[in-house]
This record gives sequence, structure tokens and C-alpha cells, in this order.
Amino acid sequence: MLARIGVTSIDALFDEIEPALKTADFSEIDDGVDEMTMLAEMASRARRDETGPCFTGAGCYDHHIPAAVWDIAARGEFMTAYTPYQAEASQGTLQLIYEYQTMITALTALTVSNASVYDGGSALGEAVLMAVRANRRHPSMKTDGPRRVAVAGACHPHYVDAAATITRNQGIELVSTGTSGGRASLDALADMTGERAPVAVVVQQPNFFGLMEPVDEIADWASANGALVIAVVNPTSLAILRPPGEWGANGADIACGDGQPLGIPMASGGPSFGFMCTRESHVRQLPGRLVGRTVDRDNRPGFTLTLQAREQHIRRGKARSNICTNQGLLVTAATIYLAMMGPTGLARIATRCHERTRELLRTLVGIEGVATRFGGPFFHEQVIDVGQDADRVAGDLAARGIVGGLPLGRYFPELRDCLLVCATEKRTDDDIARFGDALEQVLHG
Amino acid sequence: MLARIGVTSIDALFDEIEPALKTADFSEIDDGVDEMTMLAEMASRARRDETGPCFTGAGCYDHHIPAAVWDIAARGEFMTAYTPYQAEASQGTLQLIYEYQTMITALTALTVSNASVYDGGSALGEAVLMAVRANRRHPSMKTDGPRRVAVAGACHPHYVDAAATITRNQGIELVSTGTSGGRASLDALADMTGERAPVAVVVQQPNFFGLMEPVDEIADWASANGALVIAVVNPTSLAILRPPGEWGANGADIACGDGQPLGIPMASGGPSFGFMCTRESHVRQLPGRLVGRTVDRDNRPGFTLTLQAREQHIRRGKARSNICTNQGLLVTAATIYLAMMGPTGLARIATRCHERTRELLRTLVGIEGVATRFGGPFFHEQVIDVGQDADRVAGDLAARGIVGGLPLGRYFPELRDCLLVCATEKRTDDDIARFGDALEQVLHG
Amino acid sequence: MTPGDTIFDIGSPGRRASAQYPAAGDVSDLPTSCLRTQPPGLPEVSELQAVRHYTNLSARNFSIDTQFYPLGSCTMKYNPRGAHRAASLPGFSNRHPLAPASASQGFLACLHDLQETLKQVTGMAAVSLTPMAGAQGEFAGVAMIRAWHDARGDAGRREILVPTAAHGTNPATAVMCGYQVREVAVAEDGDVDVAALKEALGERTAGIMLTNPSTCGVFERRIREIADAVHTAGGLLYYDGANLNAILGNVRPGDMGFDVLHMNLHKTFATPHGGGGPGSGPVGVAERLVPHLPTPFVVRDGDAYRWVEGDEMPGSIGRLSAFMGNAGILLRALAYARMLGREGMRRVAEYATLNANYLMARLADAGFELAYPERRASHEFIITFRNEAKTLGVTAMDFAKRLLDFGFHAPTTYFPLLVPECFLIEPTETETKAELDAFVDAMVRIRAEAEADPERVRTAPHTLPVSRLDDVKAARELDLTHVRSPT
Amino acid sequence: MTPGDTIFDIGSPGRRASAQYPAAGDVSDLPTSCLRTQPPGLPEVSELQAVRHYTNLSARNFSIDTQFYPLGSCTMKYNPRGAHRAASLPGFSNRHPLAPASASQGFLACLHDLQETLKQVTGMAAVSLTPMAGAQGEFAGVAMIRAWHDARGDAGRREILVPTAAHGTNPATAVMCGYQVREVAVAEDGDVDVAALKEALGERTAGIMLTNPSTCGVFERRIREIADAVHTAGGLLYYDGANLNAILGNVRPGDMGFDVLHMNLHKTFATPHGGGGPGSGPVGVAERLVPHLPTPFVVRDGDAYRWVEGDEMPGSIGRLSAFMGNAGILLRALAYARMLGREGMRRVAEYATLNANYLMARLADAGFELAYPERRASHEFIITFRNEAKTLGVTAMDFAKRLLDFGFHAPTTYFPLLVPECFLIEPTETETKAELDAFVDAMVRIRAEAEADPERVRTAPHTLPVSRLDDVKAARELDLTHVRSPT
Ligand SMILES: Cc1ncc(COP(=O)(O)O)c(C=O)c1O
Ligand SMILES: Cc1ncc(COP(=O)(O)O)c(C=O)c1O
Repeated sequence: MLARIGVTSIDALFDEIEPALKTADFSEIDDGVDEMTMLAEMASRARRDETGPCFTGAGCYDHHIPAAVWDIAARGEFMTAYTPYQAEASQGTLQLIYEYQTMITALTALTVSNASVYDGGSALGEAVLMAVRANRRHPSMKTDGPRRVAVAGACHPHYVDAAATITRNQGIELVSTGTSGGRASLDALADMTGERAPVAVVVQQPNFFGLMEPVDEIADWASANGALVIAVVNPTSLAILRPPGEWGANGADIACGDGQPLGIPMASGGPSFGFMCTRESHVRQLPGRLVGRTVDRDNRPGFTLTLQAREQHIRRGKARSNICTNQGLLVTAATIYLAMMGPTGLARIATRCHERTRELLRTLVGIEGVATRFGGPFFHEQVIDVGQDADRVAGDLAARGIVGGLPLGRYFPELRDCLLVCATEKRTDDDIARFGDALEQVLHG
Repeated sequence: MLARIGVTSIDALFDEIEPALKTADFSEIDDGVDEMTMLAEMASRARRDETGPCFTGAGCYDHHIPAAVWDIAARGEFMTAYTPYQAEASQGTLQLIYEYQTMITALTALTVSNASVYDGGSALGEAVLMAVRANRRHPSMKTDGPRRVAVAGACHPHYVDAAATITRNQGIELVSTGTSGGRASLDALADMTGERAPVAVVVQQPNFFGLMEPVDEIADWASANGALVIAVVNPTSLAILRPPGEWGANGADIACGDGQPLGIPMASGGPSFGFMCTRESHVRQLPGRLVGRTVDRDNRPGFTLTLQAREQHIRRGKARSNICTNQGLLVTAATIYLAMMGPTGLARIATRCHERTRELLRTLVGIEGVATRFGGPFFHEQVIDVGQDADRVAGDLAARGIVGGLPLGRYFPELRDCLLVCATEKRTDDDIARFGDALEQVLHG
Repeated sequence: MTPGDTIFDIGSPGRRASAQYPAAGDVSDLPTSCLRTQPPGLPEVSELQAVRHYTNLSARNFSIDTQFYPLGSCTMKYNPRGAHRAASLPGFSNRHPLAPASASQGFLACLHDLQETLKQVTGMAAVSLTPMAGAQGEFAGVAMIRAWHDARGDAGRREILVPTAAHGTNPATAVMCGYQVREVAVAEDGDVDVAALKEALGERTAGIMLTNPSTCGVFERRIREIADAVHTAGGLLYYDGANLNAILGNVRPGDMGFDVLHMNLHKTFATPHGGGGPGSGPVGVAERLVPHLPTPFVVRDGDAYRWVEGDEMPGSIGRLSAFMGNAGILLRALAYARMLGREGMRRVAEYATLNANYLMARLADAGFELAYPERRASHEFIITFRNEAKTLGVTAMDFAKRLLDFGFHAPTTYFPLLVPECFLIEPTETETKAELDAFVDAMVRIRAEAEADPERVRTAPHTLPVSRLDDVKAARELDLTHVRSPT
Repeated sequence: MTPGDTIFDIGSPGRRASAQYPAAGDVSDLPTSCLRTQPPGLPEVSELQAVRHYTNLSARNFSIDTQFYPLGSCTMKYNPRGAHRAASLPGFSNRHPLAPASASQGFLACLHDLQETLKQVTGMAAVSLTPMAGAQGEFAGVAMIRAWHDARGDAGRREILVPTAAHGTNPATAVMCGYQVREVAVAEDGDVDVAALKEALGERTAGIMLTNPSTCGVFERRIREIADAVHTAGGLLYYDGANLNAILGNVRPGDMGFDVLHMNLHKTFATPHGGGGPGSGPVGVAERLVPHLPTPFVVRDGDAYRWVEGDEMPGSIGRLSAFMGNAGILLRALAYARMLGREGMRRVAEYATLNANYLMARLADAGFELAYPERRASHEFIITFRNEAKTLGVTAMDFAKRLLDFGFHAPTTYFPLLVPECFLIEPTETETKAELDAFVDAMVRIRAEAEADPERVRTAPHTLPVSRLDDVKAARELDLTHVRSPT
């Protein structure tokens, strides 16, 4: 090969690089090892982190994943393909995304969906940017001041942080309504008028604490006040909960969230995928890829990326977002998962999670000094007050092999003694009893 | 569907079965559970059996299996196909078997191979039956007495048992030469003449104790005495050891063994696969399936099952064997494994196993009261004498998480204090030190 | 990839999947006389080349995961991935077969549960799981029949009866066990000719091997009469359980009068066929044959499970494999049985039967000739192309090959041998009505084609990676291994 | 399967994968106003139907595992399955992202090792792993540039310079960070036009985004001069690490003078692209930008590892995702880096460069026009079909589509935008010479065809599941979801 190129060494191929740039010796990097050795090293680290049952949710849920999901999703033809730019050689991926778009819009009751963004947190960031683009006629758009976006109620603090990072440099400000009783304070929202009128209102359902927000009231207030509604939702819950497209009189404008519950392992929080749905009228403001059905030269149906002029590789600086690589493989898994679950299966999961969480709470509040913090309907999470520093309690539970909920003090100082706990369909009576015993020991020793 | 059939219930479809046969209520069988619950139950049982490092071999070896092997072998197109009877719709499986036949004959230095039998033990049974068929002119074939097959040296006792079960009803008797110093007694073999002359001689290399048998002498004696030579071999070892086709002046007639070392998990000993190779002149006596290369109507190369007239589905009572279902999927894995290893990689594995076993023995014989039982060259197993009941020692080691070799007293009462130990390329210095420490504790408290 | 390009053709000297190479060890202590002088001629390819080659090869197969595959007698149903996952759990897949029982209680508990479930499903007294496929189960079963007669000193019984419709493994097994085979005719209606059977029974009868539902796709209606006759003659009845899927959870072979049987777990209990295997063929026996069961098997002593083998079972026919059989398949079967439960098992048979009778009715309506038009289908049924072969010169084989072009695997062809130009069709319980209807449509189109353009059918397939292969050349000019061109 | 038959078309009411259904729970305590009134319109299929449908769909993709896929700028190399296995270990895949650090030391140790390795490979002072793809890495990087200027009170710098050859994410990112984009020309030889660049620099300059080797497939030779000029003007240099594969283990961006960079782990470090993602885009920074790193990242305190986030990093640009980024991709990258080691990394770049230069030489010899004939290829290079387009009316797109018929995925087309009718070709280090030669052969045959029968090329592809698709119709008559016909 070298002869064909006309050089005598591989080094010669780097001769356009000035020698001064080639002085690094990389000596801090170890010698390579074979696959066997690497796997043994990694396995010994992975084993250190194995725990007993997980009762933490907070945006990442320990659901059962049918064996078939990843057996199929991990097929080389899905896993080692690129973005489907050459449509004719990518009908597998393209049709799958089209089916995904159909499924996720069926869940959210909106009409269009993109092919995914990174995760739930960044999806909220993109949704906020999109709402600002889409609500061009909002009075605040004509001023020099910041565009305000209201966060109504308890939205995942990490989502809000990520969205703030992503939107800050474009003069957007996220303003919380605060909560009362763990839910949106409608009065605080009602105050946001005039100068302080938001371009959009974000509401998470079920909210960060697992509770039901008054989404109809919030959505109706927003439409009455010229704000778009951004719904942050858990896709499993949508099998049984009223979907964003049906909130209030007009429905939400954008629904987003994280697809992890749909067949994606928790895996330290990623990769998962963010979903985004909206109304057809806003489709051109949607970031990310879209797949459309069309026909080929012989009039046979086929699928292709469409409206690419919204994207950076065509529109560059004027694109709707800089997103390029998305989370395709996870969408593949989620699509297979949803196909296997169907409407009834997903509803079973949702109702079972709810029932398991009720069972969990029954056990935990039976322990002296433990109480639920907020009343009212919840989905599959709740906040419990353990009467002691919850951070320490969580650590002590972990030492007993239980991942026992998220300590909330780091987000809400007033909830220093509180854990956000969750039970999915995977949690058996035995798991719950183990948690109860461990908590009893930790608290009362 | 019922209407189309012309019945009103599914029950009606069973109306040819007399009611008296439909009385069982199957009440002892539990209600079904979902996949999640089943997997949780199975996982809790599987976890009970997880151990630390494995130092037992004895026909089943803990080698590293490259991740790619089963990722590809478990693809639905391989895993959920049937036997390739419709050749045109099965070129994947057929070509793979053809490649397998090529690889395994390259390892054994014989010229033909079948597509697998069940395992190493039953392969020996089939090899014995085949040798008897192939050696039609042997004097004992004209008598009414049993046909004797000699087992020269230390052959796996389970292999000999399985072969005896399989061949017994056809008037075949397996006769051992006994061992001296852990190897075949050539004198005992030399005595087997006249009336006692064997139709075939079986020899395992490396033998059950991990030692090198004098295969050249045995093979030469056999050909001089009108007996066929059946070699039982470990395929990993063949990367570096002289192959059966080159034993003695004429080579072995049949080579068989277990393919487990070639990318198959130990998995309690099955499924794995038995391989069988022979000379071209004996091909019609070979049991099991064979794949041949041919051409299609357009003269393109293609692959098909061939010489099927040897098989039960054509020849019925006159078939070479009753084998039908074989171990195809395991052959698929082994073929991918061998392709990835190539000659050099497999030799690396073999030499590394040898080196690790030497290291293991160095550690173990450093413990007071422990010694190797037999001298002379070995491959990757050896017998150690621990000076106490080895059965108990093995149990105590297991309680410390070490699968520490096979106690030999159940096969050879004189080896009651002996363990057959093995180290593969997977055994690290740390594993070996753990074994040493555990054995020290078990023996000396 | 170019058709026929083997892994050897794409390799080149020195290329390798080096991430798979451990450190080399020193073997200088081994005598050179033990060592190989030439490295074996294995492929030399990179990991990518291996992955790409075998991925592409796999695409040249039909399979359940990609096509309807109605192979009669083979039960090509969907096998849940969850069962595969269960068997692949690290604690199971890393277990050494000879690990002490104390460190194997999880595995042994699984085997014990499976033994119990299979007893309950078949109505037998005891089960041994060790046979590694149906044929080895048959071997074990017939060897037990022989051991029983031998133990009673009744050594003159040298014959095993086998219906003409039987699977080839039946007579082949009888011969491997040292028996002579006596064939029994099948009557016009698909049942065994009971008169002929009674004729054949006698002092030489060691036993009979039957499949029920039979390979004619019908339930042997006079089974209890047959059982009585065979028993009266001093013989035993062997049940070939390959068709158990048809009656699972509804009817038990033990109640029909069988003394010994095998099950094909890879047909009835969730193991995909893997392009040829593996399988598993546990044997079940009535009380009197228990002492002869093959070893090892599992018993429960108090709280602990242990193996039974060796001296503890002096009457055993012995060991059939190096270890204990195809353990991984047994775990799959247990996982599957656990998911089905009692009701699920019953439904397996019901839907398998429903699908078969529906497909039979539709094909009959479409004008295809049934072998046994007066009978219910069991989980499978037979059609014959004898008319098409005679009038159009288009055979069952031609229909089979042309079906491939329509994306359907062909049913079993030319089996059982007694029905000329036949298809044995088994849709299984996991296929949908839509799939069955599409199959009927394809059959109808092919028959129309056979009338309009028979050559098109005779030269099929036309859309697969290869066209019809020359089997004669394959057998005459044996080419069984790739011979490398010298480099 | 019929083309276009979606999972919705094959479903039927009530059909289901019932083994996946847990027991139902009671939700009667939830107010009905919260509840859905209509079930969502998801598919209703059995497990077999789902498995078969998606298995068959997968066969309609080109992929690395099945084809040569020389997409320029995308680094479609073989990613070892071992890395995938490592990331899938139960301890990793079952770890909750918010599990206490005390129960996460194995995972945190992995992240820390990866941070260190990436520092060493790039020559930067610190690394944060949280960005979830290249574009998010760019965002984090440019946001840090802005945070740095802002922290210094130097808020007047409103411009980011970007070469015209840059990837679209570069200008899009600058805009997302609130900057204006100023394009800088690329000279005839493929390097940035340094004079023009100097012209553009000034008080408004916040920084410049560069890829090196650039998307022109050449190494930016005057990089140190550029760095000096930008720094002198008060700007910072951003390195788009999408092409790091070309210099891995040989040359460090830190030594070129860059202040901040991202790496595309999914290109350079063993993550297959998954039909669109996921990726991972860690950022590395020089000392002065460390306070602005996105959170969380990992530090080692004595024997223990812990997260840094929140108040501990007041200057941070903040959080970019709900948790800590694409953890699974980071584990893959570590596994891959560990297998390669120092020597392996060096070889990655060497072989990637060798393959590219060989392929470039062969195509040039075969008469294809190189965009930069005087230059070495880096790991990729550009050819242009401007002559073929003009004289034969056959475009780069036509060549691309026709290549599919020959079993090769097309290279990147029409990018970078400044070269007309171009292919950006990146063979990667994991392909063999035989594969490259076969690609050249196909290119030569297609050109011959373009001369003899241009229509054949213009109407390609001819052998794929669909022929050329109507993109205009797709955009005009938007059909983004399957609408079920009323039942
Ligand atoms: C009726 C019948 N009996 C026996 C067998 C033999 O079973 P196996 O292939 O598992 O050896 C088969 C399988 O093909 C069969 O269909
Ligand atoms: C040069 C260059 N920069 C940036 C990117 C963006 O990276 P990502 O797709 O991971 O967001 C790409 C990838 O397509 C690229 O090729």
C-alpha cells in the first residue's frame, strides 16, 4: 500500500505536520490489554456497584425490559448504521422512526414528534427555545428584556438546571411559580402578567414529587394569557393519565420528557433519549430530525428524512438547534418496547407501578417516625419524611444494599429529612419488606 | 376461524380423542407468570450458584469467549432456523458448516468432518460404532463373540461410560489397558492379540489426567495389529500439539472430542457439541450430517447437505446412526470463534493455558502436603495429591468460592486424595493466589 | 459478499483479531515430538471481517424470526427470548458441570422442578433429563425396554414394531439398540392398521414405538386398544413425544397406556432449532422402568438436591453423555413452562390445533387435496400434490421451492413416506391468521402458475441467493472442505 | 414483508405479547379527571410479530456490520463488541444515576480513569464528560468561552469565527450561545486563508472554531500561527474533535494551542452510531477555563471518588442533562481505550491515514479528480465529480446512489459545501485493502456506466428495497405519523 501511495513509511504520511507538534510521548497512557483482561477489570468494578432493589426514581426508573427488546435493538444492522442520510439504504431505521413518531404522538395526543433529542433535561431546554421561537407575537418579544418562561409547580430540578444552561445565552429566564403542598401555586402563576408575562409555561405531570399538578387550570391560564404550554411527562404514565394534547381546553403546545422508562436500562442515566412532540402548526420550529413517508420512482411507499432545512447541516447558523447526533438506538429499543407492550400492556405497567408504590408507602409509613410529606393523588413516586437527615439515611440504606430514594435536601433545604421514593412493577413484596426492614434498622438501629 | 373450520368451539377440534383420555386436570402445575417474574426467580437461583474462579477442567474449560461470538451466533437468522433441508433458503447455515468442516479438519489433520454430534462422550460412542462398521475385515467380525475395542491409557471415565451405554447393545465391549504412571500401559496393549485383538484402539491426548500419551507408539501398534485408531482430542490443544492425522506412521482413523473449548460457555456441560473427523475413505461410515459444495442451475457455487443416504430420514433402520437434531448453534459459535482466533490466536490460548497451569502447580505444590501425582509433560491439567480426602477438600474449597478441581476417588479409589486441576488463560495471578490461600486454609486450617 | 466466498477466501496471512490474543506462554518444556510442526489452516481475518462475514451469512437463512416456517413434525414456533435470557444468566452459564453439589443448589433445584413438571405433563412416574435430543431420548427409551426384558430374563424378544409412517429415528433407534424392526401398516384413515398390528404381535415383540398424534397429523383413536394388545403380548409401548405440542396440557401419554416416552423439549418447550440443534429429549417412564433410567438425574433429600448416578442405580442403562445432557436447554424449558403455567400449556395445544385446522380448511376450500379429508387435523396435516404431479408435471418439491420465492419456508416434503408427493404442514400456535391467509394466497398463486407456466415453478426458486442446487453433483463430486489455493 | 407495512398494519385488536404483562394494579384512588379516556393508539401485536417485524426491518439497513461505509467526517469504523459487553455489565446497566457515591465507586473510578485518559490524549488540563454528543460538546465549549469573557467583563466580544468548510454544528452552536458567526474563507490548498482570518480578527472576536485535520481532509499546517493570531486578538480557540481519529496518539490538540475542545467519543472511541446516536462529546479545557466546566464531573479524594457539582463550581456553565451524560458511551470509550493502550491509539491514526492515502492514490490513478491533489490525505479526503456532472450529467448524488447497488454505502456527499459535487471519503483504519480495492473497482465501473448509459446511474439505486425516493413530496405533503384506517 505504501508503494502505491509513493512513500516508504507511514510516518511520511504525517509529513505535513510540523515536528514540534509531534513531541508528545503519551507515556502516561498504559499499554493496551486484550478483551479478556479489559472485561475482567471492568467486571470487577461493575460488581462493586451491584446493589439490591432500587427504590429511587426521580426521572430514571427500574422497569422490566423484555428480553426481546435489546436482542433486536442490538442487531448490527440497527446498531452500526449511521444517521439515515442515504434513505434507500436505511429504510429499516427510517421506518422504525416513523413508527416511533406515531407511537409517541399517540401517547402524548399531539400530532408531530421528532426523532429524539438527547434526554429529558435537554429536551426541556430545546422545548423552551422552541416555544420562544414559536410565540413570536408575544409582547415580550418586542422588548429588549429577557423572555420569561414560567415553571409551574415542581419540575425536576435537574431538568430546570439543564434548560437554564441551554437557554441562558439567548436571553431567556426561567421563573418558578413555587409550590404549595408539593404542587404549583396557581396564585403565583396568576400574578405573572403584564411585564412579567411568560412566553411559555412549563409544567411536569406527574411532577417531581410524583404528584398530580392541576394541569387543566395551568394550561387554560396559559392560553388565556398568550403563553404556550410545555408539558414534561413520563411516557409510562401516559398509558393511563390524560395526555398533554388534552390538557385544558386547547391542550399543551409542546410535550417533552425522557424515554428511559420505555425499555432503556437505568445505566447511570444514559444513554436514554429525549422526546419532543408538538402541534402540526409548529412543526417547522421543532428541532431535530423528522421522518416522513413518501414514494419512490415506482410509486412504492418509502421513508426519508424530511424538512431538513430546519437542521444545522443545511441551515447552519440559522438552524433550529445545533443537534446532529441524537439517541437513535435508544429510540429503536423504545419502539420495540412499545410495540410489545401495546396499549394494554403499558397500562398494566402503569397501574402496577401505582399499586406497588401504594404498597411501599403502606410499609414505610408503618415505621415509627416516617410519614408521607404531601397528600393527594400520586403516580408512582412520593416524598416521605424520615425525621432525620435523609442524606445520611440514604447512605446507610445503600450500605445495606438498598437504593432507597433520593434525599431532597440538596434541592429544597426544607426537605432535608425527606426522601423521594418510587416502586416500579419490578418491586416484589419481598423487596418492599427488605426496604422496610432496612429503614427500620437505619432509623431505630 | 372456527366458522371457517365449521365448528363452534376449540374443544370440538379434539373430538376424535376419547373423553376418558381427557380427564387429567394438571392441577399440580402452577399458574403461569410473566417474563419479569420468571426471570427474577431464575436469577435468584442462578445467583446461588455463582462462584469465584474455576480450576476444574475434566472435559469442560473456562476459556474467554470473545463478545462478538455470541452476539453473532445468537442472531435470529442462525438461532431460529431449522436444519438446512431447504438448501436454497439455508445458505447461511450451510456455508458456515462447510467452513466449520474445513476448520476442524485443519485442526485434526484429517480430511472429512461431519456437522457435529451431541457431545464428546457420545461422539466417542459413535466413533466406536463407526470403527466397527469400517473395520469389516477384522477377524473378530466373523465370530459370534463381542467386538473388543481397547481403551489405551487414561480416557475420560464419563466418555468411556457414555460410549459403553451407546455401544453395548450391539455386542461391543470396551476394554481398558490400564495405566501406569498416569499413562497407557504399552505392555498391556501388546498383550491384546489373537482372540483378544481389538477392532479399534481409543486414545485420548492429552489424556484425562492432562498428560501426554505415547500416541505414536499406540497408533503404530494398532495399525500393525489391524485395529483402527480413534483419537479423543481437545481442540484448543491442537493449535500446538501434533494432530491425530499425524500420529504414528499412518495417522489416526477417527478423531473426536468436544467442541466446548471453542467459544462455548461451560453452562453445566451442555449444550456443547461433539466433533468427528475421519479419512475420506471412511466418509460413508461417518454418522451425522455433511455439507458439500456444489453449483446451482446458473453454475454459481452453493452449499447443500450431501450423502444423506447415510442418515435415518432416508435410510431408516439401515442408517449409520439415529442422530437427527445435532448441536448446530454451538457449531456456529465455534466457527465464529475459530475465525476470530485464527492459527496464531488459538496457539496463544493453548500456550497461555499451559503457562498458567505451570504457575498454578508452582503455587499449589508450595503448600505443605501437596504434590503433583504424575510426572512428565502435561497440557493444561494435572493431578495433585492433597494428602486428605479430596472430595471433602473440594467441598470446603467451594464453600470458599473456589471451584478447585475434580476429586478423583469416585473414579479411581487409589486417587482418593487427588484433585484434577486446570488453569485456563482466564486465570490471573490473583485467582491462583486465592486458590492457594483457600487450599492452605482448608488443609491446614 | 460474493456468493461462495468463504472466510478462507477473505483472509490474508497475518491478519488477526488481536484484541482476542492473550499473552503467549512458554511451552519449551513440552517435548518437540508432541508438538505440531505446521500451524493449522484456520482463517486469518480481523474481528470486523469475522463479524461482517457471519452477519452477512446469517442473512442467507430463512428463520422463524424472519419468516413463516410451517415445517411439519418440527414445531417451528416462536420461542420466547426470555427463556434464552434465563438460561444465559451468569450463574448458570459459568457453572462448571462438575462443581460440587453444595455449590450447585440453584441449578439442581431447576432440574428437579423440570423433572416434576414433565412428570405432571406426561403422566409418567419418573423423568431423566439427560438425553440430548429426541433421537437420544428414543435410544434411552428403547434401551430401557431392552434392559427391562433382559432383567426379567425374557431375552427372546428381538423385535420392535414401528408404523410405516414413523419418523426415521424410530427404526434407526431400534437397530442401535440391537433390535430388528418390523413395520406395521397405516390404514386409509391415517390410524395404525390395528388388525395388522395384532397380527404382528407375539413372543418376539419387545415393544412398539408410536407417535400420537402421529406423523400423519391425526390422533390415533384406538390407542388404548393398541396398548392393551401390546401389553397382553408382553411388549412395552414407547411414545415418541415429538408431537406433544398438539396435546400439551390437555391429554397425557401416560393415560394412553405408554410405558416410556421422550419429549422433544426443543419442539414443545422453547428452544429455537439453531440451524440443526441443540435439542433435548428427556425420557419419562412408568413405575416399572424407573430402575433403568439413564443417569444422572436429580433427587431431593430434605432441603438439599443431589445427583443420582453410578452405583446407586445398578439397573440404569448408564450414562449418555460426558456430563448431564443439554443443561441450557433444560433451563429454557423450565423458564418456558413457568411462564405458560397450566393454562398456558393448555392454550399451546388449543391454538396449535386451531391454526392447523383453519389452514387445512382453507387449503381444502382452495382445492388442494388432503391426505385424510375425513379427519381432524391435530397440530399438523398433510396435503398431496399427486394430481398436480401427474397432470402438470409439477411436484411437491417444485411447490416447495417456489414457496421460498414468496417468502415462506416450505412445509416438510415427502414425509411421511407413505403419502406420495406430500406436504406435512404445521403452522404452530404462534402464527397469526393473517400469516396463514397469506400462505394460502401464495399456494393458490403457485398453483395458477403451475397451470399457466409450469416451467417457472419447476425452476424455482428465482429470488434467493442461489437457484436450485445440484444435489447429484454434491454427492458425486464430494467437496466437503475448502482447499486453499497455494500462496 | 410488504414494503411500507408498518407495525400498525400488522396488528389486530386484542393481540398482545402477554408474557410481558404484569398483574394489573388498582388505580381507583386516582381522580378520573387525571385519567385518560381513550387508550393510546399503540400497536397490538404478539411478541413474535414484533420480533419478526423489527428483525426484517433491520435487514433494510446498510451498516458497518454488513457493508463498507466510508462516510467522511463520521468515522464509521468497527467498534469492538467487547466494549459494548463491558458497558452492559449488570453492575453498570442497573446502576441508578442518583445512587449514593458510596455505592458507586466502581462506576466513578471508570469515569475518573476516562477523564485522565482524555486529558492525556488531548493535552488539556481538565475534562468534563457530560456532553451527550459532539454538538453538545461544542455548545459547552463555546458557552465556556463566553463565560470566560463574561467573567473578565469583556462582554463586547460578540463574534465567533468559523471557516467556510466547517461542519454545520459549528455555526449553529455559536448562534445557540448568542454569538454572531463570521465565516472565514478556505484557501485553494484546503488550509484556512490565514490572511483573511487575520483580517477578521479584532475586538469583537470571542474565538474561533476549527477542526484539525479539517473537513477538507487535510491537516491545517499553519495552526500555531493561527493560534497566536487569535490569542493576540484576545480570542480563544475551540477545537472540534470530530476528526481526532486522524491524529490519535500521535499529535495533541493542546500542543497546537487550543483552549477548549470536544471529542466525539462515538467516532474515535468505540461507539457504533446506532442509526443516529447515541454519542458522547466530552470537553477538555486549558487551565484558565477549568472553573467554567459543565457539571457534574468526578474527582478523587484520597481513596474515594466523588461528584463535583452545584455550589462547588460557581463558575460552571451548569448542567447539560438530567443526570451526567451518556454514561454507557463513556464506559465503552474507557473499555476501548484500555484495549488500545498507547500503541494501539497511535496505530488507529496511522492505519486510518494509511487507508485514506491509499484509497486516494488509487482513485486518483483511476482518473477521479481530487479536491486537494497536492496534499496528503488525513484520515479522509475529497474527490469532486464536477467534470462528470458537467460532461455526463451524472452528479455526485447519482454516483452515491449507484454505489449502493454495488453493496457499498456512499461516502458523505456535498460536504464540505465549498467543493462542488463532492464526496468526502473516510475509509477508517478497520477496513482491509481488499475492501478498498473493491470500492475502487465499483467506482470505475460506475464511471464507465455513466459514460455508456448515464440514465442507469441517474435512476439508481436499482437493487434496494426501494428505488430513489421523492424527497420533495415528503416535504410538501408531510406524512409524519401512521393514520389508522377506521375499524
Ligand atoms: C416424529 C419425530 N420423532 C423423532 C424425532 C427426532 O428428534 P430429534 O431430532 O430431536 O433427534 C423427530 C424430529 O425431527 C420427529 O419429528
Ligand atoms: C466535523 C464535525 N463536527 C461536529 C460534529 C457533530 O457531532 P455530533 O453529531 O456528535 O453532534 C460532526 C458530526 O457529525 C462532525 O463531523
